[in-house]
Amino acid sequence: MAVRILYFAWLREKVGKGEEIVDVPAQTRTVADLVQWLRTRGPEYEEAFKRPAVVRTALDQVHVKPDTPIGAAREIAFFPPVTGG
Amino acid sequence: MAVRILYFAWLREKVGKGEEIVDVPAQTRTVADLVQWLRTRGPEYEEAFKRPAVVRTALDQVHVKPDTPIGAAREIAFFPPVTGG
Amino acid sequence: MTVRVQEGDFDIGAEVRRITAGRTDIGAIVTFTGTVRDSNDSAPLASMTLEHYPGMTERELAQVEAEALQRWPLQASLIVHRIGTLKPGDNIVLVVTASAHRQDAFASAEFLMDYLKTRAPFWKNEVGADGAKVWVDARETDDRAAERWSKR
Amino acid sequence: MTVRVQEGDFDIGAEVRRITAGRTDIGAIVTFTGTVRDSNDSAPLASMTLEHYPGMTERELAQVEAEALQRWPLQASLIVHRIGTLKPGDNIVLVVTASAHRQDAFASAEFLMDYLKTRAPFWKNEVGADGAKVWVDARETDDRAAERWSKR
Repeated sequence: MAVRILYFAWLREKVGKGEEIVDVPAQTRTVADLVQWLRTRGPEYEEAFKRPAVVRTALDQVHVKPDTPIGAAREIAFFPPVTGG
Repeated sequence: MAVRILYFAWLREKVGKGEEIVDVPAQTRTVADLVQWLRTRGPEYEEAFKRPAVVRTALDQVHVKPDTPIGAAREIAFFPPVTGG
Repeated sequence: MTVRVQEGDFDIGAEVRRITAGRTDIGAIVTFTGTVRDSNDSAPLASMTLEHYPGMTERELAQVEAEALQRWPLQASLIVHRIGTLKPGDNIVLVVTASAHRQDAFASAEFLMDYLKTRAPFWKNEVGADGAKVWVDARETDDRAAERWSKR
Repeated sequence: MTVRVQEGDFDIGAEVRRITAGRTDIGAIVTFTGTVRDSNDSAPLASMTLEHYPGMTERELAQVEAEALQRWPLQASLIVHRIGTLKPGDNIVLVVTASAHRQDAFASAEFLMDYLKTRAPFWKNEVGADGAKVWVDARETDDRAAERWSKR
């Protein structure tokens, strides 16, 4: 399944890119599963996701929890807790 | 004792003047005493002060209660509850 | 800390710039603007005239501002209140508070308005669309709003 | 109801006039402006850069505004958030709410800010006076501030 993955703030810096198209393995069911799988893709991913508790996720631009199924999401974004305003 | 008395809003309209200099009898001790004495000065005063509970008072521009002694106040103002803002 | 009573209108943006100019220690600015509504609970409104007690007004507003400064760390504050005849849509009052953090700016602006509404000697005389003049009655909700600050 | 994300500055007075023009049913207008402070809890600040998630930002802000409209009777509201590089003293964010009564205008402006701070996808990257770049950490107090609205 080809999914667009976006990274923001220090996640973008650690991964080394702002977005990429990724073929996600079929057995990747939840957001947490996806994070575990991304961590296997290289040391920059392992570094970016080593503390999953501080990483937030949006599926198709909507905030979700780690146990949310990614389903047919076309755009998945990872970022730190927001600090605007 | 010569005191400057001010009237605002509907108290001014009922009394028919915005201010006057009044010789207050020596036995007039508190604000409530003064109101009672003013009511004897004519029907317009009786009308203005017939419901003392809705009249507010300031002694020398400071909010006070009916039982406050008027003391050596030089300026005493009567007005309805404030409605600015 | 500034308090003004004036007949003319005010510009919110210009007033904020004036009291925050050159400051870089401010993180949060709250403004409250009270405006004339075209009708109150009862009848349509043509205009209103604001009467006040010169001298006492400035004194009360300055005291209310000083009380706010004792409760919250404010970098700047401003109260402007108009007098004279105003029409629906016109500005009546402006309160501005500036602080490092937004909670302090919000709370102090609410405090200033609640106290202004119950202590500053202003009176509104409304002229209805039918020409009838009515002195606005004080609202009990304003008294209750002001009272909550004394419980802290 | 308007939501904007922009690089340029905003003028509080002009924004208020724009959303209240011709309205005579408004009695209370509250604005909140967030500005860049010259230092946070730690070091002096040279500048900060605001990054955001285009698309999701507008979507979240519009949803937060819609939630405010369900809770309070608002005649108008506005959220403007700047992005890009800002210096101490610069404006970051503007929230405006307009209602018949001041309690609703105050509460809804606080609500919008609390939710914006915890849900809108913006991130601040601070550059210290020494040139060091730091991503600002989320504040627990912001989470608690947002949580209080869900208890109602």
